[in-house]
Amino acid sequence: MIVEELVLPVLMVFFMLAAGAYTVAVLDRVIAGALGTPQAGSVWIVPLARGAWLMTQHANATEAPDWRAWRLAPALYLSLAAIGLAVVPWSGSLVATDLATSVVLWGSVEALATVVIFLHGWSANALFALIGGYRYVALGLSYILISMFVLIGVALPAESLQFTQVVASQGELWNLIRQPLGLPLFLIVGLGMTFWGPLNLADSADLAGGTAAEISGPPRLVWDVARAAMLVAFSGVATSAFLGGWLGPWLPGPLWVVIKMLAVLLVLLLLGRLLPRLAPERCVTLMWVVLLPLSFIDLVWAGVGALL
Amino acid sequence: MAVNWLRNLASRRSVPVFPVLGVQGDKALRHLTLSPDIELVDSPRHASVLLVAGEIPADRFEPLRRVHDQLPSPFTTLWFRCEPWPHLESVIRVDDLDVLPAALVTAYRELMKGRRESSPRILPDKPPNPWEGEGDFGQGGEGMMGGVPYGRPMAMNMEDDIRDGLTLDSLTFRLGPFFFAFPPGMAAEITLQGDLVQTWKTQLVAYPQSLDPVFFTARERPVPIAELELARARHHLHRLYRGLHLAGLESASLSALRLAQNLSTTSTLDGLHRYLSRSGFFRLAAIKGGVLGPEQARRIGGPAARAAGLDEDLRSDDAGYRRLGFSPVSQAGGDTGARWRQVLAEIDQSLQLARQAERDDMTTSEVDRIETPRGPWLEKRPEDASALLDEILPGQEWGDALATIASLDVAAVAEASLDTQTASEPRITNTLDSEGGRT
Amino acid sequence: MESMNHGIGVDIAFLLLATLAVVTAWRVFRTDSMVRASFFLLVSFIAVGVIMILLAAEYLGVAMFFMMAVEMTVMALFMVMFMMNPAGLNPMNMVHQERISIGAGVVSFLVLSAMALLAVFPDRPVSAGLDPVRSLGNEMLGDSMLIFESAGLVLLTTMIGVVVLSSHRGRYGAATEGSLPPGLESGGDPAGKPEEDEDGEDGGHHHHHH
Amino acid sequence: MTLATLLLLAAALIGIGIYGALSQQSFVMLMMGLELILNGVMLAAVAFWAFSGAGAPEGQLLTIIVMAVMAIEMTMGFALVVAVFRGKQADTTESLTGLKH
Repeated sequence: MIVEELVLPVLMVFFMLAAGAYTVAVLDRVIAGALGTPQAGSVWIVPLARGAWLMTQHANATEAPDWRAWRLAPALYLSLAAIGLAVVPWSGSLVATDLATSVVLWGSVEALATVVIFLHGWSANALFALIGGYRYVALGLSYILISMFVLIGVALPAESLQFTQVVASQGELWNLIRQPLGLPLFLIVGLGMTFWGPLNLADSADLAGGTAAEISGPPRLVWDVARAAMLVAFSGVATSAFLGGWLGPWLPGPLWVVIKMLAVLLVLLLLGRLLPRLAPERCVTLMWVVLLPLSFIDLVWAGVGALL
Repeated sequence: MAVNWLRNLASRRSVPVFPVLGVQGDKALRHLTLSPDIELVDSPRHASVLLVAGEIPADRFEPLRRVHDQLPSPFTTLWFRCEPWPHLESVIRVDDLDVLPAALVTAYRELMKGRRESSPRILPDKPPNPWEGEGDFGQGGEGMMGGVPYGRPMAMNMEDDIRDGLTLDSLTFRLGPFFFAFPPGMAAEITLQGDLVQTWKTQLVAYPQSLDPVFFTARERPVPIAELELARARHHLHRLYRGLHLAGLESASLSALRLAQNLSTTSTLDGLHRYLSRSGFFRLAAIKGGVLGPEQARRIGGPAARAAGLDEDLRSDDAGYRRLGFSPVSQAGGDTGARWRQVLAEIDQSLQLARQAERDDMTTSEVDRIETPRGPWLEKRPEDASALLDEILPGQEWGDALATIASLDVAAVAEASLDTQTASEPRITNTLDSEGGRT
Repeated sequence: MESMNHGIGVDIAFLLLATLAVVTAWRVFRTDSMVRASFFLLVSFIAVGVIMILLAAEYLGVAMFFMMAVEMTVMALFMVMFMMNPAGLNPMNMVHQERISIGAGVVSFLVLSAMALLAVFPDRPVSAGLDPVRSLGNEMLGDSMLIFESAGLVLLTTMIGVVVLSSHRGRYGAATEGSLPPGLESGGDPAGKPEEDEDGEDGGHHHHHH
Repeated sequence: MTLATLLLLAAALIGIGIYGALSQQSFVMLMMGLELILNGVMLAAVAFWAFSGAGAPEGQLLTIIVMAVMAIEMTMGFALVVAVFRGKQADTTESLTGLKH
């Protein structure tokens, strides 16, 4: 019993953390190579080599950092990603945590991510890291709100806050079609929360790496893995919420989940490489003035759909 | 054993290099960017090799020492066209640009495989000032605030806020002269509130930049317009490469650089231009702000001035250009976005002029009035304009401020082109043997 | 006796979480940095949230996580804005009437725990068949809809009020303008304006921290 | 995990909260004390709901309302701090001697 309830889910989540982060690294390199970044070495080896490099490197110090928080923050972000991966259902019965409120749990992962990212930037006691942390806080709130409205939208037809129920409710029609605004909004939130590509404002180039500007060695490895794993968790949640999760003909359910997650990841990583980084001020405006009202419309749409 | 295996694996990644640019070091930077074995990083914490490229003036030794000690061990240094400090043991000096990537790769692999010692720290590992045991709690000052813990003043709300009147803590710091988003050699003292720039004082001006030798030849005798215009387009493309890198458009910045390296009269800008407008660079990225007034625009001159609506260009006075039907292009806005549009338009125009001039074999006619890509050169070479930054950056957000700096070519023009090599930069060969090139 | 059928694992988890909640709550007032203080408080809240999940109040526990995560982030931000010393480099101990406060804290703890131990509460645990989330939802949008909606309305009012209070400019000009009486002579100093600069203790903004 | 132990924990949190709310000079720290008190209250409410209330939905509702109260308390608190700070550059209770500007 303890094996089934505790060991198996934990193993499953660990496997997904490792495999997911590796997949993201490989896919991103493939896309970068296709877009013209010069590359040496095989795409399969280089992410591992990079990991090995960080393992052999010393974790550096800054002047008077908050050691505890600085070392904990990457690990905390990784565990948030793990929680996110744990709520993704692979089939009707294969899910690491089938909490009755798993949709809300995911919402709190998003909220806690804000805390962790701020902590990571603040605790380094360094300039760029601090600015990166501040920036994320200013934006994180809008991401959380948009994501919350969008997710309430998918919970309505399911009449449940459980991801397995949300998937089951898409038997006839995927939420992708039922609520056309939902997935695009959710993907934008995903880029924002993992600060990836155009929404990479916390660890951005103009801050020489932002909250990660001062870290090296194993903490940096954990931080990078955590960001990639969070992106995977996002694609998993998006798959369950909008793309019908394990539902699909011919193939077994878990395989469908993998295919759909890869498709979402590909879209996210392509967007990340193709778009310029948004100016923070314009990003705030975009979030509050355009996307938040759109998420209201999405919610009303979902509500009307659920009543009819 | 396990460690050996790990280090072997680690040696197979591209070499993470933090470049410290000395005088005329930017050429090495561009050469390395297109080299597949090298990954240039923006923060010294992310590097394993410190590359000192070009001669470092003595007043920038102290910051260099600090950057040197910021690299996480194990790390090594490599000096390119610069005399290494004598107290650093076993340092490598390289002078040939072509063997530089291979030398970096060798240094990194030796470091990873343990055949090379990690560089020693130069500075003592202690706070710049001792902890003063004054005050009620030993904090070095009066009350909870006050004092200068470790030599730094506390963040205090001394200045009036320029955004919304809520005077909260401001943060004053020095940045440069090796910050990647500044022109090489520039350092500034900045006060931020949140990420809004409150004050900006340029403390060290950027190194004078070297122009293509053809501009210096043009001061002595007529030169082919085609050659001059290609050099101009190349200069602008190099700036575009830095600007797009800052904006997070890595692939576009690389294609700008590639275009610059292989520039000929048959090159076109269409692909890049299309990509920039489709990706939303002119709508999404940090390109608002940094508006130059007419007086400021006149002070800096050149493309920045034309982007602010002044259509002054010494090329209109040149008979050769007049025969090609040259008329200056200009923009109205005067902000960062307008400057990038201007740069794109000028590259386009230069390429067209070069094509026509090559066909008709035209040469310049004026020698004492030439328009350099940096600005007009009448009696004096274009001078450093970083005082402008102190005026226009306060009030901007950090991202906008850096984008403004990238779009303004503030560095002066160096006395003569120190470049001893050929006019155009060497083409990149992608077939460098990664194990070769021993130093 | 309470007849919740939980194993020893739950008891151990509860003990650990309870210790965590109390220790971090105590550290809130004993740390040198405001940011640390607000995140200690967050940890205390999260520990209580997990205890709520152990008590089968699944929605409330999880809601606690995200409500408090957002609240404490804002808290930390305000801390950094107003309190300086964000990195905790300087020792921080800004208390007044400490002895009375400790007394009040201890007394209230003793009184409340005496009540907890001595009073007899009915033993009516949650029935196994109850779905707490569904029951809460039905209550909120059923019998207690009025209460729930009023809470929402109050929140909305608060938001509007807060924006008005904290904004730089009100509808009729600068926020601080109207409160100053007109000058005794035209263009002169406002009548009855406190002489701030002479009051060295709490006037200027350079040394208002004690 | 019994009702008594849960209430003891709640009492401890409330006790620490009262100490904080009374002793801290800074507005923001003072609010932290208040939040801690409400934390204890919420825990007690859920404990009663789970052990003595037979799962009556009002028990959970009370907790939700307390959460709303916390949000209101915090936003109002911060708005007042900002307003006071604009007016007087002050962020501790001692520096406010009057209720007017």
